[in-house]
Amino acid sequence: MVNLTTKIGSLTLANPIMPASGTFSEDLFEVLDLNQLGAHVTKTITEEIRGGNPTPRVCEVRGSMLNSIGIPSKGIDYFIDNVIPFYNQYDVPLVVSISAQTADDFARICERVSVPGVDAIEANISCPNIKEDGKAFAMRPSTTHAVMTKLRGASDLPLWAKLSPNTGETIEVAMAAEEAGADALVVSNTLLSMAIDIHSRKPKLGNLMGGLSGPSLKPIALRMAYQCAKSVNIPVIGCGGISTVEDIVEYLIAGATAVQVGTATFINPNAMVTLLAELEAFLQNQNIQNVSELVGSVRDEDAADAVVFMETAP
Amino acid sequence: MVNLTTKIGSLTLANPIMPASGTFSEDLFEVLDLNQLGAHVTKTITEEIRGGNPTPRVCEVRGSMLNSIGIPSKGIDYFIDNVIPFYNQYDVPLVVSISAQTADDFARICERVSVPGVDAIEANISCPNIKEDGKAFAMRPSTTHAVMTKLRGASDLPLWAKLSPNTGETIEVAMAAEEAGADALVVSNTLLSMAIDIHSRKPKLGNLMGGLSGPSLKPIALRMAYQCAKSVNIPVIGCGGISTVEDIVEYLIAGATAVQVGTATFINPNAMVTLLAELEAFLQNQNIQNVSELVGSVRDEDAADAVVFMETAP
Amino acid sequence: MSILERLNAGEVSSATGETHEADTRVKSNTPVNGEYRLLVLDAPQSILNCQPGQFFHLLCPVTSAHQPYLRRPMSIYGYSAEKGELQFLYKLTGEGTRALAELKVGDTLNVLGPLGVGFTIEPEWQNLLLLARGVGLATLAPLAQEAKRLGRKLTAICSARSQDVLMSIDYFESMGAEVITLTDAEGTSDMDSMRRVIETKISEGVVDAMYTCGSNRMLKLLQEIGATHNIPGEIALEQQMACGLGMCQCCVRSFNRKGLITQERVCREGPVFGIQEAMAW
Amino acid sequence: MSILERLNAGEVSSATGETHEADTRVKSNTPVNGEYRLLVLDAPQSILNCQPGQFFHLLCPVTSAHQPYLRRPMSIYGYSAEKGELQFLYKLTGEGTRALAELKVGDTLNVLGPLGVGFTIEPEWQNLLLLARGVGLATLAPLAQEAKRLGRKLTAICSARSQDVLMSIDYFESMGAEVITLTDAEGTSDMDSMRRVIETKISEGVVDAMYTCGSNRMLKLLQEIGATHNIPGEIALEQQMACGLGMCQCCVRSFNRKGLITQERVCREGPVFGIQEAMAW
Ligand SMILES: Cc1cc2nc3c(=O)[nH]c(=O)nc-3n(C[C@H](O)[C@H](O)[C@H](O)COP(=O)(O)OP(=O)(O)OC[C@H]3O[C@@H](n4cnc5c(N)ncnc54)[C@H](O)[C@@H]3O)c2cc1C
Ligand SMILES: Cc1cc2nc3c(=O)[nH]c(=O)nc-3n(C[C@H](O)[C@H](O)[C@H](O)COP(=O)(O)OP(=O)(O)OC[C@H]3O[C@@H](n4cnc5c(N)ncnc54)[C@H](O)[C@@H]3O)c2cc1C
Ligand SMILES: Cc1cc2nc3c(=O)[nH]c(=O)nc-3n(C[C@H](O)[C@H](O)[C@H](O)COP(=O)(O)O)c2cc1C
Ligand SMILES: Cc1cc2nc3c(=O)[nH]c(=O)nc-3n(C[C@H](O)[C@H](O)[C@H](O)COP(=O)(O)O)c2cc1C
Ligand code: FES
Ligand code: FES
Repeated sequence: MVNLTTKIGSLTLANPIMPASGTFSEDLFEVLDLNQLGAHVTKTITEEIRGGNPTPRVCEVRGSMLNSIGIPSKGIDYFIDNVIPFYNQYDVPLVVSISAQTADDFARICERVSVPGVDAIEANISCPNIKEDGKAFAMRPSTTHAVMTKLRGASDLPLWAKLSPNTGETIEVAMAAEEAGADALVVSNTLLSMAIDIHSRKPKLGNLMGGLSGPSLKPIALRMAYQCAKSVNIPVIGCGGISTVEDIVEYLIAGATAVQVGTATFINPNAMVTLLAELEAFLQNQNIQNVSELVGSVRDEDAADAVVFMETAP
Repeated sequence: MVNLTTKIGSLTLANPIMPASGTFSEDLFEVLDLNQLGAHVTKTITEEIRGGNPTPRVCEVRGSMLNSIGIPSKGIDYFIDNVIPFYNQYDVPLVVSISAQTADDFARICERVSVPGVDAIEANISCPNIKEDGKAFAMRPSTTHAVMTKLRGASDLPLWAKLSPNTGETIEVAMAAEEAGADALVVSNTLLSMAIDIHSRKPKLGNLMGGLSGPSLKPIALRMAYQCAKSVNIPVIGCGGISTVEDIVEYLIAGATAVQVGTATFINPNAMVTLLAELEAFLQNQNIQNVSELVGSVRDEDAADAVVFMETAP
Repeated sequence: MSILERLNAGEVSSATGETHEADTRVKSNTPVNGEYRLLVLDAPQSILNCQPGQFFHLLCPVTSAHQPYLRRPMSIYGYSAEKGELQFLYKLTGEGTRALAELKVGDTLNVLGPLGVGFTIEPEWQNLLLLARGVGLATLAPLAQEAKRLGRKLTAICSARSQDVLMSIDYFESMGAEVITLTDAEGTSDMDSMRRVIETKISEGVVDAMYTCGSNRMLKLLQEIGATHNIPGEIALEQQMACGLGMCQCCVRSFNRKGLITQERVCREGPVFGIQEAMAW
Repeated sequence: MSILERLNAGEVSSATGETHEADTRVKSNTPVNGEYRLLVLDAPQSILNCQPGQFFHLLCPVTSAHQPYLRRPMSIYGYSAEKGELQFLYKLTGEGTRALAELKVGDTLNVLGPLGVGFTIEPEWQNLLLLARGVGLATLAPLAQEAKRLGRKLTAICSARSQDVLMSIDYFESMGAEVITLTDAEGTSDMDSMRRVIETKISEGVVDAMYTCGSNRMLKLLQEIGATHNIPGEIALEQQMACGLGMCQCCVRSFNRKGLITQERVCREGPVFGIQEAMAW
């Protein structure tokens, strides 16, 4: 039988498939057996209660979607009292995604969610850093380093940094996160995009712009996951556009230790469990005993360093 | 009758539809009446003779493609002797795309192609700047400003800067190009991506990574075109993922004065002429006399500046 | 046992057993009039425990002409566990519904549902009134079936551009409802006429609860009438949806709950809400 | 006149009139054996002025199961201006060919072509020999039709895994060709056996030119035999394609032309090249 066990630093997962933050909630238990997942990853929460962005909050683009949900949040207290206990019914590691608009606020919520029942913290650093010029922490190595250092000081739990594709410095940002003490990287969040209704001439999202997710994002996030795996020594968790088992295998070969499935769950709520079964079947067919054998097995021998680390298409 | 005439600075085009560099060549005359196009845009050329990247040079991703053609070039002399005369048979403005790996080389080819029969120069500044850290000129405002200043000094022809999506500083780069004297911006080039063959475990492109083009790129390039149009006073030419007339109208509403059609021509070689007919029909149906009435007509009144200029999805 | 084996053995499955992703087979897919089509599906029993007002999330087919990506929410127009049948009445709108229209007899359609909270019919609500226009009929139609099953009296006020685009009149009548038709063509569908018709019914004492769906104007009208005459009511609302299950929080609308403005998910807390808490938009 | 009017009046059109994007109708699409299928299309005259060795670029259909994006290049297997017919013999490989396999009688398929440079048959080449294996048959088949039309003698050496997956034998025979079959199962398809068969034919004086397609091993074999016996030959090559028209430069391969290594586009300068200039890969 195939061994799907996956280690993300000190954390051991029964398998490498988990949901992406914001595309998963307690509600999915109605359709899917939540015990099958490698981990549970919650929607990003903030310390304060927040309303989220104006509607419409999603729109469709060819073969993918945009969202500008924002981070509606019932606040940390509600979360600790209601959400953590829900997930603790399951024997699956719980990863809590957090965010804030300044490094200090970020550290505070990090400390507050470091409670029993939480197994790792995912820092959604793709949100605007309002103390600086409003660009997301994850867009620059310096701001990434600063915020991750603060978070590292605020919690002893495994700390994952979720990177953004909205940068020309993927590798520098990845290395900054590692240096500041991140235990893993999640690669990546959504890509800033836009769509306009040609009849009303209004932006299709209430918030004007939003993040691209789904199959269109895959080749971009895969490239980032590959670059990150090549440049850091901590595990990389691939995320972006996964909808088939081939996509998952591609991420693993590129160097990801595990993957997060987001938008695909909206199209097929059973996607994660189906993909898990297909991954097992794929490994069996290929006579691969251990899923970890795939990780980083890309045959890129000929590629010069300069190519691996390039940040633009020539 | 609808007026499709479009002005890009001092250059007047019969209509706003032109090919994107590298997705068009003399060969298309066999399928399509080249006189119908708003302009002819050549594949990027370099001064020296170059071979291009290893094969495979293209691969398919869900609903789009990657390419790492590189810039195979027969050199400037061949170009001047053979290509320019070919296009001069047509009564359509000729735009020559150029590139080089240092700002000085760039300026030299810019000067050398500033010959009669050429109506504008498109600077493909998405190529690696080997004198610096190998990142493309278009990834940073400073390098963009430096190279565009040199180019501006080297030619009196209208000068277009072609931007890259591989940056977190779209607006800063756009403003740098304008300040350095660009007459228009082409937004944008392809986005760095990757695909792996899960059976051979080899990258699907001989060059490891390559640029994403086609429908997947559209929401990203549209967002960039919008941001650029909001932040500069020179015309913006939209480019990325256009395959339907709705796509073109979206770009125009977002603020683009004209558009370039790339990958769609590979799928439907008649695409540009079909789209032109459909654009005319659309304007007629909507009772719009002049295509310029669409330009920048996006109803974004409510959007705060901070949102327009943000560089990450919240 | 491997996951694959457990999946096949049915051991890995829905925890509640209420909501399912299921493949259905197209029995028919025919035009009702210019813009509307009726889709009849052969559906498994597992998804037929439906309530009026609930909806399904449809995975529209992908073709060379139409490439919808997200699922599309559709109210249940008809359901029958006996016949193993599920029906949707849909309006040709864009990519997704046009793709639906391409479905041929025998094709497969993947559906997710039943979803959301449907209409309430309290035991003391013996006389029901529904007010529908356009595609709203699709949402309100199953109320007639339920009213009949529960032995309640139903008045259906159906509004449309003209008599020939009025749908489902026969259906409502076959369910024993009294049908009142109002049309733009005859000048009987404006808000004042509607109000008069409803208030006449109220004065006849045959309105214990009112139901409507979709439109802002009808919402406001029923809110006023309901407040004046102290008659409860419900409205089914629409909002753009991605997941349909409550996960993504894209489908929120504002509600006035005990003086506080709250955001509720149409797919989860709705699509049916109390008429007085719903907010006009 | 507006562009739309000019388009409709046929005034805006191909400058050369040789290559067209055209819609065809599927006449049949049937399995030939486990892996191969034959697609027969009803095609307009405008695209039927074909040469053996040329290809078309097919816009495969998009379905819920298969979503190919780029066109797929396919050699012309058969063409007949009289019958208004175009045929492709294709192997089920991935997304695109699987989508092709879903085409039903009456469906539309958009094709672009004919494209590229086909095989040469010089007037002095009275005796032709072709060496084909697998799907290579598809590319070489129209040579038989052309050889017959020109009154040339043709020897067709067909190689396959076993007799039952050998295709088109009847077709070659009906075109008056002598057919020699070699199979892995019978141990007659190795390079040495092939060489012996070809050299026997050469010694019989019935080989003025040789044609092959695709495989590296067969290329090398014919290069050696051609050099030894001074017999010219041609090979049809394959390479990943995007545009098919010569614009994108993705389909290049290396060639040895007068001692210089050059890069030529398979879609434009090829797909047929001289056997000695082609380079093994
Ligand atoms: C709970 C619920 C029940 C519904 N019941 C019915 C019904 O029974 N019959 C019917 O004809 N229509 C119904 N609708 C509306 C139906 O969902 C839309 O008409 C349909 O999604 C349009 O999709 P499209 O691709 O054809 O149009 P497009 O305009 O191309 O759709 C683009 C996107 O907008 C969304 N969208 C467009 N209109 C609506 C809308 N009114 N509500 C929510 N999302 C929308 C689509 O789902 C899609 O994501 C219902 C909507 C909801 C929320
Ligand atoms: C000039 C020419 C003529 C051909 N004639 C025939 C023919 O008559 N019959 C036949 O069965 N096949 C032929 N082929 C090969 C055929 O094009 C591929 O088998 C087909 O494109 C595979 O597509 P797919 O989506 O099924 O496979 P996938 O592997 O999913 O294709 C992925 C991508 O790779 C490309 N690709 C895969 N294999 C090849 C290949 N061998 N050559 C070029 N591109 C490839 C596809 O076009 C697509 O872009 C020919 C190729 C060329 C270049
Ligand atoms: C509706 C929606 C909401 C999201 N919310 C969050 C969030 O709160 N925090 C976060 O880090 N990422 C969020 N994401 C991003 C996803 O976690 C994921 O990074 C992205 O969607 C790419 O993966 P996918 O293509 O598989 O969806 C959200 C994505 C979507 C579509
Ligand atoms: C095969 C190919 C080759 C390209 N070559 C060039 C090039 O030489 N110079 C350049 O500026 N852009 C080049 N591009 C980018 C296109 O000009 C265009 O910016 C990009 O493809 C996005 O547009 P599209 O989605 O409409 O194709 C190339 C794109 C493709 C697909
Ligand atoms: S549609 Fe996702 S929460 Fe309602
Ligand atoms: S396929 Fe584009 S040049 Fe050959």
